[in-house]
Amino acid sequence: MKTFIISGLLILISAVGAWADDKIPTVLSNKEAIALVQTHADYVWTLVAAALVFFMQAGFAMVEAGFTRAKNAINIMMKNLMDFSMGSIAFWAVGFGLMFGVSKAGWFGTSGFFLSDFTPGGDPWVLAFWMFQVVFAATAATIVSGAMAERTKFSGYLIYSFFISALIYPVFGSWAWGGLYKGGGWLEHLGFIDFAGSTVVHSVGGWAALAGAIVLGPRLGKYGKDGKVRPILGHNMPLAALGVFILWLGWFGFNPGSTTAANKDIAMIFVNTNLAAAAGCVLAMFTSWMKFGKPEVGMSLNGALAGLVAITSPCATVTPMSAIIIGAAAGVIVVLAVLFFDRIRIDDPVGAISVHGVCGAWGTLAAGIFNIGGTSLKIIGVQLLGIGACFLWVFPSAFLLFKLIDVTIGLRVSPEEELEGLDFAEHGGNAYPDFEISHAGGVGTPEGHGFLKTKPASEKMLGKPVEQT
Amino acid sequence: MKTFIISGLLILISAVGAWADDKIPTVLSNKEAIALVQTHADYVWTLVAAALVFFMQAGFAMVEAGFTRAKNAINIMMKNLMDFSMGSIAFWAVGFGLMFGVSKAGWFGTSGFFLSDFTPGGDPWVLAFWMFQVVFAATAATIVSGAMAERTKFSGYLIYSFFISALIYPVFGSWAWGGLYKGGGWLEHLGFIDFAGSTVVHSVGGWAALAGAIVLGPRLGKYGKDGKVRPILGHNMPLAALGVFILWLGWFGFNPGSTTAANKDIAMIFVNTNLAAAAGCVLAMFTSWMKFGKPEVGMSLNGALAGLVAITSPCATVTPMSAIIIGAAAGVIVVLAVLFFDRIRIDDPVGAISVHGVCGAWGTLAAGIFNIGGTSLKIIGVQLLGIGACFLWVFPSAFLLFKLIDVTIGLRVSPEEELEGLDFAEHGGNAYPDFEISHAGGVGTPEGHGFLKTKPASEKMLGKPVEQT
Amino acid sequence: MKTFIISGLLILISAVGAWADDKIPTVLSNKEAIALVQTHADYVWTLVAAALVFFMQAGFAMVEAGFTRAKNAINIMMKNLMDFSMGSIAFWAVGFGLMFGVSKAGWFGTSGFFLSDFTPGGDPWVLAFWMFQVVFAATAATIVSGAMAERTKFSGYLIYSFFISALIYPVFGSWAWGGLYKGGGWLEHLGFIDFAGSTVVHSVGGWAALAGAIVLGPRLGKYGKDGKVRPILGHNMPLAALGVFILWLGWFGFNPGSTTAANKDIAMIFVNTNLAAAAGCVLAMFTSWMKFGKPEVGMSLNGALAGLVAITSPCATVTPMSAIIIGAAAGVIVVLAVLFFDRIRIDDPVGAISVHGVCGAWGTLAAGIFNIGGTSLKIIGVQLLGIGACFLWVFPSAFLLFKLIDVTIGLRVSPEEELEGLDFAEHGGNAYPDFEISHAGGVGTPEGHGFLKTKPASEKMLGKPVEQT
Amino acid sequence: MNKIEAIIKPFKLDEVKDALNKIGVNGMTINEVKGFGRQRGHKEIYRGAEYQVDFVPKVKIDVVVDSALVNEVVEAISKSANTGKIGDGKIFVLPVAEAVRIRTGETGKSAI
Amino acid sequence: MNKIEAIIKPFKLDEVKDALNKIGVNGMTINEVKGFGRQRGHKEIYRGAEYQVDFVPKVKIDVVVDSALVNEVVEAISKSANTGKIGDGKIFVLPVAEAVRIRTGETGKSAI
Amino acid sequence: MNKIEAIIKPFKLDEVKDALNKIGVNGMTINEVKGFGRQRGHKEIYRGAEYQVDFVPKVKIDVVVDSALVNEVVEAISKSANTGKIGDGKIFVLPVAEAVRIRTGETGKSAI
Ligand SMILES: Nc1ncnc2c1ncn2[C@@H]1O[C@H](COP(=O)(O)OP(=O)(O)O)[C@@H](O)[C@H]1O
Ligand SMILES: Nc1ncnc2c1ncn2[C@@H]1O[C@H](COP(=O)(O)OP(=O)(O)O)[C@@H](O)[C@H]1O
Ligand SMILES: Nc1ncnc2c1ncn2[C@@H]1O[C@H](COP(=O)(O)OP(=O)(O)O)[C@@H](O)[C@H]1O
Repeated sequence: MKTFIISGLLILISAVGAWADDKIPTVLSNKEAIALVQTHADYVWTLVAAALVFFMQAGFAMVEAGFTRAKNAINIMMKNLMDFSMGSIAFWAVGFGLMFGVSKAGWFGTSGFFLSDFTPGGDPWVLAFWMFQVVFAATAATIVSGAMAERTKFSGYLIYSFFISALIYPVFGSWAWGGLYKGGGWLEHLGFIDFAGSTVVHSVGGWAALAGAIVLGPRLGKYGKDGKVRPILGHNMPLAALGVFILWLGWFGFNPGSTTAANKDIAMIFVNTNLAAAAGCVLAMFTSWMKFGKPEVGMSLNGALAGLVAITSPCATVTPMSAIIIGAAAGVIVVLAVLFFDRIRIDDPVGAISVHGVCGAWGTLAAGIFNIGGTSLKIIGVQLLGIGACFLWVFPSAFLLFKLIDVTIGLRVSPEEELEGLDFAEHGGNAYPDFEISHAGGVGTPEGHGFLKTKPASEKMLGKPVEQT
Repeated sequence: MKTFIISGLLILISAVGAWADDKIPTVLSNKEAIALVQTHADYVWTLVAAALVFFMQAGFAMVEAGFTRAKNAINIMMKNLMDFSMGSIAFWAVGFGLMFGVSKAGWFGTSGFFLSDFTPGGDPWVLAFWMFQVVFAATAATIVSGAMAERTKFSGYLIYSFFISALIYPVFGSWAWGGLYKGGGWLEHLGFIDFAGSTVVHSVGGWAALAGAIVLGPRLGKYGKDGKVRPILGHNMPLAALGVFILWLGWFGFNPGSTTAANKDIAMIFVNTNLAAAAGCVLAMFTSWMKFGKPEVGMSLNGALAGLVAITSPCATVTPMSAIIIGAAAGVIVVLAVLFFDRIRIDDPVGAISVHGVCGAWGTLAAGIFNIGGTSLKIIGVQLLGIGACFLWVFPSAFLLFKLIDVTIGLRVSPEEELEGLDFAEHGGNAYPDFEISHAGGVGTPEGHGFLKTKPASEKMLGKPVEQT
Repeated sequence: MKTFIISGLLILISAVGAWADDKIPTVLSNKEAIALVQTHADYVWTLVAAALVFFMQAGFAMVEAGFTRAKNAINIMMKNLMDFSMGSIAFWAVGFGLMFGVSKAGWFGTSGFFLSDFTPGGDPWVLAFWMFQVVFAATAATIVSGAMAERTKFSGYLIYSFFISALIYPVFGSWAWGGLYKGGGWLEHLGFIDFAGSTVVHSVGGWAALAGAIVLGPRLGKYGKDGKVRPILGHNMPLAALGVFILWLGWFGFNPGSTTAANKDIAMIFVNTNLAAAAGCVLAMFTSWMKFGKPEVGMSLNGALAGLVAITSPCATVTPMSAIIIGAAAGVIVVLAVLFFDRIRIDDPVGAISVHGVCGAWGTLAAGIFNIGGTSLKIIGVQLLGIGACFLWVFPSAFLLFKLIDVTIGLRVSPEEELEGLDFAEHGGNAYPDFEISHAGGVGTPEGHGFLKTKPASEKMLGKPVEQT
Repeated sequence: MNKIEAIIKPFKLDEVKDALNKIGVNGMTINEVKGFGRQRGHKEIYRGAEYQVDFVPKVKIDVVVDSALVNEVVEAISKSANTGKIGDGKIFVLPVAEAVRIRTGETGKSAI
Repeated sequence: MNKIEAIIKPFKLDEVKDALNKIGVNGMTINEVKGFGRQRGHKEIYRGAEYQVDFVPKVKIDVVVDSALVNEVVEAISKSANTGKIGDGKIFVLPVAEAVRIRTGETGKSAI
Repeated sequence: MNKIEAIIKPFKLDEVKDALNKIGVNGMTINEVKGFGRQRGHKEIYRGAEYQVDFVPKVKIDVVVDSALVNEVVEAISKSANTGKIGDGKIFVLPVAEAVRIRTGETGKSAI
């Protein structure tokens, strides 16, 4: 009888809820307390991961600047700054709601705009979740700037940048990830596997980059007659390498952070992420060695990124051994893809389309093939469907967007401005005023080994291009 | 009888589980264990945040180097290294005790010097707390070096650097934050809100920077007759942008870490920090666009920092929507402030006074105005009091310190040394020996578009200054 | 009656709350749950620390590039990329098993190759642990590349890089750290203290670097007759300083992360790590000031690293005050060591042997001398034994390895390739094509103040060396 | 022999070089220079202050040829470097007393 | 016509340029060079080793003018570039056979 | 007086400088240039595309001496700069009408 009363008491007390030190602890109050500590760990991990993913913005900026010419370095910094800054505002106002809001039909969300799901005093999880998602949205946006570097009009770029974060990325995202919060998309309902976003983030960025590069056309002097390729040298390889190391670091937030929970799963995700990147880097180096006779730095750097992009989707659902295979394949694929896009005269200064678009698709497919729980035609079919759906949504809509910008305010700078360099033409500045800049055989602005002519198509050049095999 | 059975049960059970340590768990032992796990999470979060804040030192170094001339890059690295290294020692020996030691009158602490509060085997929280606080102290110190760049004598700078970390910063800190540990300051007793230090860290640094810039005077050639401004170009914009990205990352430790506890509050702090930075960056860009006709990179970078500084104080006590407004305002304020200080001929090469001093004050005021719990004249009054108290303590004491250094060992290098560059004059080195340096229209050392003359005030120059509007 | 009570209980419990899952919590289930949450915190901390240590790769790359010539910058990026990428694969396949596998005799492990200890669904701790260990292995490997910079054949370097990660590092590691997992080495059984690896990681790297530098011989033109030293200037000091800041950050993962557990011990380790680095930096600066008349940046940067290396072993077992002494001593030692190795004509472009080899040994000894629990001749004896064992295993084996590479595929490039620069010779590239490169008094490739001759030993040079004191 | 110094717009270098090759002149030395003249530099902005950059980047081509060829060379350069816009540059012809090929010690015409 | 080559201290460039403008010479070409002469370079330190940098950074001004103006130009340069300290530099006057303005094809005086 | 312009391989600069010092010539001005001639540049690769760099980095030495010394100077340079390989460079001798030392105003031989 006594016991009854006591236990009843305890239960009642605990029923009252959140334990406080002055209260007598009970089994139930302890259980709640344990859950709360775990929740705190989840917040910390999710937000630390978000910080690491944010830092990838610096990585993208350095890679892109390093792989392009000194005369456009300021413009690249400005684009990357704005991708994240305007993107954050756009995703706060519109994107998040479209991606994670309540979605009846499974095509896009319709609630939670302006972070309206958060009320002071209420559960702040939506804020932690938003923080983690906004850095993903900005990643998709900034991928594109690399492929459009050195010739895009800044004002036009800003318009694009707003729309990819507010519309193009969130809509596809809602199909695959809406269910992570209040939404629910048709693709995830079919069982589409894209743990951290090989398709949702990277392919989206990659296919938008493809559309942008096509609408813009190549940089002056990039291609000669007969499809001859004239390399336009990146001006700072250590900066590019630093960018890749930063991106690699950021991916340790990107992939394991996608658990948005502090649990044991992150261990395998870390290992897979690292091994795929390593394998991609090594294979890309050897591939470049075989194809060009020397281990080439640009390809090796792209190879590490290719491995990272490829493992993004399967990182939580394949074995480390599979991760190595997936990354290694990506390392080979990216080299061939870069050469391929050059051959079809799509000018992508940093290889964004190959790294993010192509390897993103490969990784998504690989998630089906190497699935730790076994694979099946159905699984692979759904993965292919997701890959296709991504291309079919992103490429046309981005293409349309760029065309609209082009015919209205204009997407590309004038040839004079391009020769002069965007830093002066668009920003009235000079990235390296203390350094003597070399014009050897080039134009009236920093030029590397300069291959530009007044008549771009002209065959006259200092650096004779060599037919690729 | 019952009791026997129960205890017997417990014994058996505990005997069973491999997991069981020798102690029999009880509701109370579990409660303690839960508290311990939470404590571990607090340690991890606080120290990870401290690491991120430490990294801001790299950000400051890159921003400052990027915004100044190649001939002074080594000197800037040395100052930033020493701000943190000597500052750590100074804060360990003196500063921490003054700031967080027992404080009877509420004016400064008097215990805990040399980390004497820690005894081996004792509670190590003081160490975790010190680690988090020392990186804040170093931040205040390093802010100043930017405003004093390119003309300060290294030995004089070291003296200053020691005293700001040992004295100026800790004393004000004890007024507002002493109560976070053993102290307790008059300002916090009045209810002054400065969660992460818009005033305590940034304004302190900013007003000391103002004093330094005034005592030093402008760099040779910076100002012509009739207040004409001759820009002295920063030598490396990508480096400056990298610095801003690093600082932004570090702020994700600076603001949310100020909880020094792993809890749910950090989510809103993350979001507010990010949105304010984004808004500041966007608004500064548009402001520069309107004022100068082009979106200028230097101002855009300053804008992001302005937003971050402004949200530092209110980050935990305003809504995300307010954070955007606060950051946006900071983005406009910083542009006007930079132009203002140039107009009154206070030469601040990196804009430290505008970013940290002015926007720090704005953020502290905003914490009162936008307070999530509602505002009042009293709240705003206390905020204004804190802002004023900071200026009235820091500016005079720093001014005095710099004057004393000036009349004793000297604060400024000779004109010859300044023309030659501090890298050679002070450190006997050369930051970029492999690169050809341009003297176009400049002096016998790296000069950007060089506007220096033997007679600084002379009107003759290559770059004709344009009256500012 | 009883039943009533129970059912009553059940009803009440389920009534209590949203938090309740179907299981009825008990004291024991709570204890398990608490242990699980702690485990999650351990995973998060260990892996976040691993990410920070990974980032040290970027730091090494920047320091090394900054301290060498522009003409070799690409080669340095490639070596650092491959140290980590090939190293990751090698450590996955072989190294981890040798280091942490079951070790009967205590000389090396024999199980766990290819991460075979992990089975899907099984305990993933081995993955978290591997992730933390692989970044340590890569650190040891990449230390060496600095000492061998600017003259090593890339293909030969790759072979070396594989073997240090697969063999040299893991074997010694198994002696000291094997017991952290399934192994158990003779050295740890004697009570050898090397908490985070002053010896296991840094001295291993440093002595291998010594072997490499000796086998290679000095760079062309580094030493004149009569042991005169001709400085070959590093081409980018801001990059080198950025690298040091990144390394300092990474060390906040390297040392405290070595707990591989989220507990209170990390606080003192953070503080000690930071104070030792600060003291090392300050003392190295003052030492250079006294010896050369100016505070020299290269030595100051090395000083910070020296302090970090020295505190790596004792970080968990000495007081903060001792940490300052240990770091300060390292700051002096590193300056003298750099001068010493130059005097005996061992050409180490970045000071890797002095920083990692010498200061690693000092730190390991210091762990015995300053041991918080008191010291004894026995303790110091064991420390010295460990230091000696490290040298006796690493130096001969690395020497042999480099000799074997030298006589087979070759370890050093031709003088022509060295003059031309490895970027072109080995990678067919150019790190800075947009910048005019200065050859003042130098060779036909980027050269800084160039001191090279066709006849290296010749006395003719632009920069007249000054006898060192 | 004469030395022809041509100061041209940088992006014209390739064309001028090709034009010279066509008339059989394969040796030349080029140099990055900064020019002042009728063509003005442009305005730039830095952190809110506008300023005028007076100089214009130019490339200077030095080519030494036998006097007989001077007119042809000057012709070739002025044609290929011409855009008709201000700032096209100048060509100066200087007398050269002697030329030596370091490798062989040849002198005079055969040296160039 | 003559070509005047002046090698001056870099920080004197603006003054020399202004002096030339004053006497009506607006066109010139400048170039970063390294000088060796009586003025020595300085000692620097790198990671503990001290070394001597022999060269001194200089700026070279090329200006081609009508022979009638040579003295005036030389005058203007030497006045404006003079500091009286070692290393002020040199002025060399070279004969010029012909000058062409690429844009217009003008030759002789009218070309400069 | 004459101006000797020597275009040499960069890594030969120190030797040439020393050779000139030996015969008492201590003043000179050097300049980084890019050379085109028989010696070709090399092939480089960038992200998979191979390309030819035509120019070769060279250093140009300007030294003005009394006509009496010209042969000796040319001699010294060609000896010290010679490697016998293609690309060793050229030496050109130009007449100089006048020389001025800015610091002192000295003219003629005494100025150099
Ligand atoms: N008198 C001169 N001496 C040497 N160089 C000159 C002279 N005048 C012009 N130049 C060079 O020629 C370049 C072009 O001259 P400029 O007057 O701008 O246009 P244009 O060639 O159409 O006359 C200048 O930038 C400068 O480098
Ligand atoms: N004989 C020479 N030929 C070419 N340039 C010279 C000659 N002598 C000196 N110079 C240049 O003039 C500069 C100044 O000469 P220097 O002897 O140092 O001082 P000063 O001008 O007072 O005589 C040198 O740095 C060099 O660039
Ligand atoms: N006609 C010329 N005018 C000016 N410079 C020349 C001329 N011919 C060659 N040069 C310079 O001399 C350098 C060497 O000439 P090159 O033909 O390559 O080899 P070599 O010196 O053995 O004849 C070239 O790189 C170029 O800088």
